[in-house]
Amino acid sequence: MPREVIDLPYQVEYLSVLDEEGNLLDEDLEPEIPDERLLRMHRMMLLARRFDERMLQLQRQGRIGTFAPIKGQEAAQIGIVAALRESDWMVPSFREQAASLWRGQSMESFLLAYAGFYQGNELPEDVRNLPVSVPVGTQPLHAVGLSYAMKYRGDDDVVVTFFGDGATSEGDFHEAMNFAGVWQTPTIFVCQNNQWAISVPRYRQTNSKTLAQKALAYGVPGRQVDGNDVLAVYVAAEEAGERARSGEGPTLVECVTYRLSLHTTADDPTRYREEEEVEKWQKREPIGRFQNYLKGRDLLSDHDIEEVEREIKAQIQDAVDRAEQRMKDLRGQELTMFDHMYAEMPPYLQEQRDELAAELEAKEESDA
Amino acid sequence: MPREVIDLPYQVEYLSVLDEEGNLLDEDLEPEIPDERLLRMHRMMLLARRFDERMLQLQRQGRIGTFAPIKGQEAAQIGIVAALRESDWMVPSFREQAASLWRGQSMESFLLAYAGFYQGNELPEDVRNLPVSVPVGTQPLHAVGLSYAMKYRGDDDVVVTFFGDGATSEGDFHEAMNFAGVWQTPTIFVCQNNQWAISVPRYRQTNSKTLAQKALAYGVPGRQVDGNDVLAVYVAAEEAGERARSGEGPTLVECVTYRLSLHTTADDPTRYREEEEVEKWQKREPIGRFQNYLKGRDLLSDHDIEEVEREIKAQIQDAVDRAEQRMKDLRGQELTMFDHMYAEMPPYLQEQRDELAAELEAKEESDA
Amino acid sequence: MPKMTMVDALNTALHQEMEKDDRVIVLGEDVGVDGGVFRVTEGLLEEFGEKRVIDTPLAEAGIVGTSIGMALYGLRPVCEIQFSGFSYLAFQQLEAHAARMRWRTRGAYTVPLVLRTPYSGGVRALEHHSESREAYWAHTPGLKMVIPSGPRNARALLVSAIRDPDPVVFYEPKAVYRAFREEVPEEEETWPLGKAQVVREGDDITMISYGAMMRPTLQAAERLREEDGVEAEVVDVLTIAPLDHETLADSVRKTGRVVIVHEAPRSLGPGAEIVARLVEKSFWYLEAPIRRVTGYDVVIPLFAYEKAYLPSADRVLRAARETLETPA
Amino acid sequence: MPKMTMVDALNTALHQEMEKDDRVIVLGEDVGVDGGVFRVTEGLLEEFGEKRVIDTPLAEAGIVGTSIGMALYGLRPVCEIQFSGFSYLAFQQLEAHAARMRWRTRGAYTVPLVLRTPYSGGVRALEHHSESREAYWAHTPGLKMVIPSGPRNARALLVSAIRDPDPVVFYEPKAVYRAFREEVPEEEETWPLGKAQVVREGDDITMISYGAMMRPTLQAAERLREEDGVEAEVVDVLTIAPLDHETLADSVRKTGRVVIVHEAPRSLGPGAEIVARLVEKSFWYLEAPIRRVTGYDVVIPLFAYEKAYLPSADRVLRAARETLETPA
Ligand SMILES: Cc1ncc(C[n+]2csc(CCOP(=O)(O)OP(=O)(O)O)c2C)c(N)n1
Ligand SMILES: Cc1ncc(C[n+]2csc(CCOP(=O)(O)OP(=O)(O)O)c2C)c(N)n1
Ligand SMILES: [Mg+2]
Ligand SMILES: [Mg+2]
Repeated sequence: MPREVIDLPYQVEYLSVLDEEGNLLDEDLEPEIPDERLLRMHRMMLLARRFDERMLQLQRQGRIGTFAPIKGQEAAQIGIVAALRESDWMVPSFREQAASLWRGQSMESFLLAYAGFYQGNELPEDVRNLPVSVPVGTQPLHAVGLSYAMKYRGDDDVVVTFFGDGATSEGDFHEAMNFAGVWQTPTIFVCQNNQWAISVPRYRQTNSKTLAQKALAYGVPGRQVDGNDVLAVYVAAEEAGERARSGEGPTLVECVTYRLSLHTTADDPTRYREEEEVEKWQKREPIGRFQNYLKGRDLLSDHDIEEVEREIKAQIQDAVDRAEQRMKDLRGQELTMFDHMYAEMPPYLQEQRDELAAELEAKEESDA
Repeated sequence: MPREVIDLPYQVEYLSVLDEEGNLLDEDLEPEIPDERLLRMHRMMLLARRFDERMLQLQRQGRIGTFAPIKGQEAAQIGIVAALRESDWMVPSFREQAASLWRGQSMESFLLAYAGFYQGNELPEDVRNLPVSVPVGTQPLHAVGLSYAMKYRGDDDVVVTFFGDGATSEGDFHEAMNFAGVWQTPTIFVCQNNQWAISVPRYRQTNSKTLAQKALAYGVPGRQVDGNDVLAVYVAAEEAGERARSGEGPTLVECVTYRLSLHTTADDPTRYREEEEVEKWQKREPIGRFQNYLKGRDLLSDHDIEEVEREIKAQIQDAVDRAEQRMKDLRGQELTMFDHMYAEMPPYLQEQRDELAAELEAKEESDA
Repeated sequence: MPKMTMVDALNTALHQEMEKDDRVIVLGEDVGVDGGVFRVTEGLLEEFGEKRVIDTPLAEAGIVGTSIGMALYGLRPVCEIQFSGFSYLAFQQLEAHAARMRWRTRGAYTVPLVLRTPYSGGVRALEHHSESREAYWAHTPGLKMVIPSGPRNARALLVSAIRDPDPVVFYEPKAVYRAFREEVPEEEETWPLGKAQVVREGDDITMISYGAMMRPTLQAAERLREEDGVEAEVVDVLTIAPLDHETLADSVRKTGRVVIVHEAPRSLGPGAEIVARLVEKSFWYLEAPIRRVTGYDVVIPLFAYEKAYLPSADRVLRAARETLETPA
Repeated sequence: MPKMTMVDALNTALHQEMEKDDRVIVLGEDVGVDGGVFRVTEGLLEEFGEKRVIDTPLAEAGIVGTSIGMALYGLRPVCEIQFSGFSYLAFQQLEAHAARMRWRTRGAYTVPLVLRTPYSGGVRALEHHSESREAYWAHTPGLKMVIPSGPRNARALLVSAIRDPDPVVFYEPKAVYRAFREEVPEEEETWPLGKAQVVREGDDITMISYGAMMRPTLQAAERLREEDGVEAEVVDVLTIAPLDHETLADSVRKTGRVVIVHEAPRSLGPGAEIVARLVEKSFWYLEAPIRRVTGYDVVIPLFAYEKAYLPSADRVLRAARETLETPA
């Protein structure tokens, strides 16, 4: 053939289940989710939202440092992890508090880490989350390695990794997708396309129409979903999970969502985006939509919501109290900076530790 | 729409003009190329082939060091550069001797560089080629920067960059394609897919059906062409060049070709590929096909070919003689290693230069 | 003269150089609309437009690699890596191409780019936002490595870096960004790359530092005078590579005693090279072992314990006293 | 004992460790079917299969990044970067993750990987195939940096590196790969990381080197004995980080005179740290300035001039004699 169009193995689909008000768009697409899980999803989305608000407050009060709020992205996170198993692994970036909490990570762990205590990253054995990864786009490669190892060990778990729209521009993202495609690893790549990478809008990040279509470059299926529709996200994650578990390899899921809050607490969005845009997306905010859906199914009442809100509030308060107590206990433990650099402390490091120990003593004396 | 297929802006086309024997597949696709350019293309393909053979011989004789033969890829290179202007820029990898010679780089420059004399990389002002770039996949970014600068200066030249199938796995390739897509730079990305990255076959490099389709990830058009069909390559380059010059941005051209020779002179392909495969591709070898086409058009006779071969042989011999004379002249100029590290030599470097100067003197004396 | 923070001073340098020279182009993540996350590029987009002030996609190798291409075409790209802790994604581009193109082509092609990036601890930041790894670049032949310590020398050095014909890695001490103001002349001012500066004269001991560590070093020097009646000579290295060892050695020939202060990890840090040079150049003048007061060989801790990691005036003072007490 | 080249010895180590431990996995470019471009992984694919010996796509960050993931799951990846000159593409993965995961999670997650890669000049190679930049890794807290000098210690060190619970960058001197044979015991042998080795005893001067530079150094030591009747003590550093300064300082306390030899660029090279440590640990024993015989602060030239760049026995000898002639 002189000039022929090559047909590509995959198409890029867009998926949504609920409309902006939370009504079903299509009965057939409604996932079968046990009621108690639906309610847990709602509770965790709400918990993540309130925890986010509280952390912002704590940061403004100087009780913790810089962190990345998740407001508006609760569905994109809970929809994914709710469709997975506890034994699966999660490899997050730095904006996945909701997903991490669902998977059993404690609020204290975040409070501690964001208060500058690395002890917050010491995750319990049974929580298969990696800690926050700050260098954008670098962590999907870890997910691919983890999932290769699972496959090697014959374990039928999967690995989900989260990253943002901006992360898709990094070379490491490309290499991760490509390795996963070649190795056919059980990896779910979840892009939380929240429209912004700090001040850089999605359209300046890449010229491709969707981020989902980037999967085509690797012979991997890509899906785009309404990331503010927790049911659509759930369906996409379930499909990707089944593919992965049945040995059909990785999937890229682009969750189209929006960062309703600040990039981080150090950021001032008014410098680069219009209030109208935020308001537009506020209407598509995921929690309200999901609540309407649950109400429509008589699974949730306004009274229930108040109830949940009350419980959550107390839960968060406990976490904050425990975390601040823990911070007090951890103060003055500067010498721990020498721990865990290596399994065994090398002599020169030991010398440096002694150096600091002497200095801290001297300081105490002079302070006393 | 609950579930809809997203239609993508670009399709991936496959293009070929000549069949394996060199007959036209489709009159309409035959590019209008002036006869003398057609003949120059033939001459340069042949020159590149013979120069390659001669360099291999010189390497085996220990007169030059390691280099990467191009045998079989002459059409993929000449077809591209023949469709471009002299004032355009070329950013090669390390297997583009044919393209570089077409653009006025001398055979001596290669002989010198591969004999271990960096002086071979000192290219004349009027040759707008960058020197060989060894780190795979890193040079396309330079092409994007160059073409951005051209656009900024309002120059209507374009930049063509060459790289291999393996290079598409590198993160830098991804970043280059993405920047070019966002900036809409006048860049032509030419992938010489020669089926192998040393011992790694194309199918192990990536799971995507074509390399051309990787362009979709960046909202950039991708074309796949028969890379052993110099006319098809020419047509693709002409189209990409027109797009670039008319401000329509970058194009990715995948030239499907084959490395008939060694990866480098340090390589032993019998360790990883079957002779049958090589023979199969030998049949699709680009020079013979092109010669048949030219004969069919009465532009070339066997007698002409002998003539050209004779001239080329002499030309190459001159180049080798000049290069070896130059090498003699350059021997003993070790101190030049301190030149061109910086525009001005810093004092400590000057000290080190004096150190080496003294050592070389001492050695001369002891040798004398 | 207007009083400026280091951020103002750097911004002034960029404004003035861009006005003077249309080859100068600024690119990086959030350098345009947002004016840079530390506002160093504030107002440049408004004044010079999108073609010269580019909000790039999120890719460090891409930023540096395309800057190399621009420089090859004759432009003077000033690219920003948002935090030096992410610059390693561009390591290959810097080591393999920016640092070598002049050498590789025997001067036929050159890469006059500046890579600006914030380094240093002390700002309660997240992981990867507080490192000091200038040694990586200082050990790379073909690169220049510059670190200012205050608003005035920051402005002068950035102007020199932009005009320099070779690639310059320019580390900005973020702890100093807004820490204090200094008079910075409106009219152009430069400081030669490769030249250290004696910022305080003294005969008893030489204190060598740079960047954010100049402040604890100078504080310690003051206290030495007040509390011990000792006059310390303080040298601001300013350019880590090429290192101006002559200025350092001259001081040591006078004082015979040396303390080096930096926040980079100790092993193979810039202090090691300074010791080695002083041993080469002024061994016979040394009256005591050279002391290194540095960051420890650990990852700089998150901010709860960060202060203990960073050299403090107390630490410098203690080391200086021990060095002074050593009998010759 | 069979006589082996360094390539054989490394291959033996890999074979034996893979037999012993199914957590050990080898991955990299051309490590499988081709057996590695230097044949170090020869035969592993045939013996252990595609799951454990992986020909990866051409992407260094990908190789290291996925190795990190494998290590997090409890495997022991031994990844190969085809030439150390390309390892910088994986710099961020090594610095930001491999080196930090244990520290970041307070021991909850660890990354026991080995990154094998050839370094050194002297093999008539192309650009980027002859560098020695071990200092980059040695300056990175959380990494270990190992460089063998001969077949026997290469085998022993690689076994130790594979069993080490922390990430190890393992530089293989390609100039030594097939340069000579040594008896290497069939039965397992290890050498502790972080321990230097005195390979030649002497009282007059200490010569410190490692990797491919051990040979010119030992040759110089021999000639010192033959031609000058001087007994040099020669120490093979073996582990660049963590550096065993005690063994070095002990020797210096005995000899008082030191020459350091490496092919890495001088400024901020490992020699600088060795000088700094010796000044800290044995200053009062030094009878002459410490001399560094190293690669120059330039890009190592293409092979026509490469020999002049690399420290030769003559160069080491000259430096040693000057050091010996210095009156105490
Ligand atoms: C490699 C790297 N470069 C730059 C940064 C600074 N930075 C932190 S978040 C961010 C934007 C990330 O955007 P995106 O991937 O869309 O994720 P989002 O923040 O929107 O969740 C940048 C530039 C970083 N952390 N890592
Ligand atoms: C970054 C980097 N990694 C590894 C190498 C070693 N190497 C040289 S060429 C090559 C294979 C390149 O394959 P491809 O891109 O298909 O180009 P080809 O050699 O087939 O022309 C490799 C692995 C290198 N030069 N650069
Ligand atoms: Mg985003
Ligand atoms: Mg190839």
